[in-house]
Amino acid sequence: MALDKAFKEIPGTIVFDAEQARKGYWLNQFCMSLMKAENRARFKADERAYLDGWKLTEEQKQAVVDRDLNRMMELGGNIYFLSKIGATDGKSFQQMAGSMTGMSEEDYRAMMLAGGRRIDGNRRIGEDGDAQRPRKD
Amino acid sequence: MARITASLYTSHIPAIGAAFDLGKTHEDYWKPVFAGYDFAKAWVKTHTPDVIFLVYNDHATAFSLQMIPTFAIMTGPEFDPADEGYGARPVPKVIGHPELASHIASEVIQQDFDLTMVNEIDVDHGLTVPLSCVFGKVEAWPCKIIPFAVNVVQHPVPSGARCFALGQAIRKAIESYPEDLNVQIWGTGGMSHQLQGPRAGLINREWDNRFLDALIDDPKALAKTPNIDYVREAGSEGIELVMWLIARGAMADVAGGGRPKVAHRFYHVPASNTAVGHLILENVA
Amino acid sequence: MPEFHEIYGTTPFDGTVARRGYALNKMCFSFNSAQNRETFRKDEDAYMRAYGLNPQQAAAIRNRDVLGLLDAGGNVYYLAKFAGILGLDVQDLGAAQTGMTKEAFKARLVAQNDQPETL
Amino acid sequence: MARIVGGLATSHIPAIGGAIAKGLQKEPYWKPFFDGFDPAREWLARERPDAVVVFYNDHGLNFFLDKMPTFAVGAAPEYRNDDEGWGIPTLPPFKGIPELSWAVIDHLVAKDFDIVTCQEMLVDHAFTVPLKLFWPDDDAPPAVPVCINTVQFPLPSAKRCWAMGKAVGEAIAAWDEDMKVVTIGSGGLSHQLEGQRAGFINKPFDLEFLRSMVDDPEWATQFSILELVEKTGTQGVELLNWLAARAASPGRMRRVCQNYHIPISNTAAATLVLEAA
Repeated sequence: MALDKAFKEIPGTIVFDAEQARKGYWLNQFCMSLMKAENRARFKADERAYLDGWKLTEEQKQAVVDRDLNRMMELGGNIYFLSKIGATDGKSFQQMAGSMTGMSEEDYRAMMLAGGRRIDGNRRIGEDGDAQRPRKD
Repeated sequence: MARITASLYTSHIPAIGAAFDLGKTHEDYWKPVFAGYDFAKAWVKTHTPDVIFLVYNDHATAFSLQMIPTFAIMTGPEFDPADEGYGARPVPKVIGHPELASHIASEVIQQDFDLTMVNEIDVDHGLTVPLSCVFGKVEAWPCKIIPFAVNVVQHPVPSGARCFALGQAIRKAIESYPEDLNVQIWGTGGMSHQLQGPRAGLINREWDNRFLDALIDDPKALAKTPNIDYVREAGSEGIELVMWLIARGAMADVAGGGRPKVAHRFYHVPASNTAVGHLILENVA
Repeated sequence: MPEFHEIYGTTPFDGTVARRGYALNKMCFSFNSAQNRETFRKDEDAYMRAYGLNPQQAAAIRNRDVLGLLDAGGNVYYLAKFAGILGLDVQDLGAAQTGMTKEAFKARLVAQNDQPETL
Repeated sequence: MARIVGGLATSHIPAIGGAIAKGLQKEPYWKPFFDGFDPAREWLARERPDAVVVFYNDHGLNFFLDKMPTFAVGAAPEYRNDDEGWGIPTLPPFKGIPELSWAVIDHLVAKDFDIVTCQEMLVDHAFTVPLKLFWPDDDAPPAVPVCINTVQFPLPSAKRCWAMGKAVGEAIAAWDEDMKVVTIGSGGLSHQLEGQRAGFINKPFDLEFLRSMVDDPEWATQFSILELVEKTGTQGVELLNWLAARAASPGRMRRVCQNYHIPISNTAAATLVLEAA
């Protein structure tokens, strides 16, 4: 696709481009349904049954059940859409974001208070920053 | 004749809205964040506009992936705060200005900007949090508001240069509106933040402050910053900052007028995952 | 360049008209659904109330008054869906708006062939 | 590299859909219109394009006035037609080609077109009728729908539509697949459905416009939208779709066939096929 290759070379980051938007279409549409209180209640009452009402892949459904945000992102989720799951669970953006970094909630919060994750070493894959985990794709 | 008197820039972090709604503004964590808006709160009392042209992004609230507009102007009469998944924020509904909005849509589309015209929409925290920060807890917003949504969610998103040019077109359109209206333009979102993946929590204080410097002094050069730089340097959600360039493009100096007065500048880390930035620029007569 | 509203018998559907006609057009848009068409047929007034039509719009619907519907902010693409309920085609609409019989309107269309071939 | 082998255009009057469904193609009223497609189909049978980009306008099926895009591009694997409210039959879904759609979307945004991206999109008669006319056996290649607002003013100018079509052409030319692509401009020519001027048709303008499509395709971009409304009727502005479709083909084109007939329903109906020269 025409999106600059450089977007793929940022560590720990999935840019929501055409490919992701296609892959994650129904995952994200499912997330949006959680903006209705009635749907949140139905989802909470029986997650599997509710998920089965959407055209998600089995992997996507499992990632939702596991609340594995990194996996959901890989499978086409977008964080703004996925945040509706967090909202349904009563989680803040900070808790959601922190859960993707492999840090404890306290450590993540402390890192933010200390000025946040540093950019040095985290601009490009292959540098020596703390977001340089091997990508699965 | 309508005129733009000032532009205001601010982050629109949902946690600020939550802290505000739950009465946590005096907790130690939040105190410095809200203190940053004390100036705006006082300033706006003597600088209350008739209309705010409020640039924000929808966060998977009104637009699903079924339909993502690059630029959407809200020409409807009123807009309710949205339920984003945890109930709607307890804030007043937004009263629009359909006549001015339609006029702007018409003028700007004729200048080759391909806006989407929207009449019915619920507005999310991207729009209501900045209003709360500046106006505080109120029964009704003290002015009319034209929401303007930008796609910064699904790439390709518009470039800074495109946003800056759009701001200039919006200014022309507003100034050709016959009624005598005091209009402010607000740019929201940012500053550096990343909500996703192993790089979540990224903050780039130096880049943010350079952005603020350039926004004040040399927005034309700043507008040339490619989108990749925002994502790389300011995080995957830091791309929201392109919206500030719409507001900046609408200021008088860009069209040969005098340099704006920096009424207020504020920067603080963190609010939730995000670097809070806030700036007020006044057009000088 | 012609100004808005200066072309004879023509109202460009702009923001002003679109605002005036919003409820009316929204109701007509709903006629994309067969079920909604049926609900409308059963109780037109109740259906119009549900969409918040103003008295001018409601009267124009009741009277099947096409020019009145345009005047009340209707857009022809949406009004065509209302016409569909009545079993009317766009030539019926054309005849109604120009004050002609359908046959005369159709004859006038055919007569357009007699125009010159060059500008 | 993909290349545009031809530019097709036709009116999209809903009554045509009805006539097809009822098999009226050989009736005296319809024959002069449908016969115009025979040479077009022969040409298509020879060329066998792999994809088609359809420039059209929605008439209140997918888009309502609540959210009205100036330009919208479909990026779906298939596009469903649906009940439009006036009794023309609903057609089976049409295949999409999301890879090409996204290539077009990426390029349009890069070139400063502020489009709407739709991963789900209902397509109305303006999309389905031309495909059904050019491919009556339902073997149309996969499509990219590009929807232009011709309903709610302000409409994009003729110049802007030309520029947009040109950018779509660039995206196709830069697309890394060895494919033959045709474009379709749907709608027009002169007609007006509403008001005291209903039934308005401007034959000399239409014929000049048809001539210009071959030799001087930017001719019509000299007119403002209101001038186009004045000259072609409130619905005649649908010729914006023709302009965009023509603009996608860089360089010279040769006329394969042309048909112009008054009236079909309220409209001056026209069909045009151009091939890359």
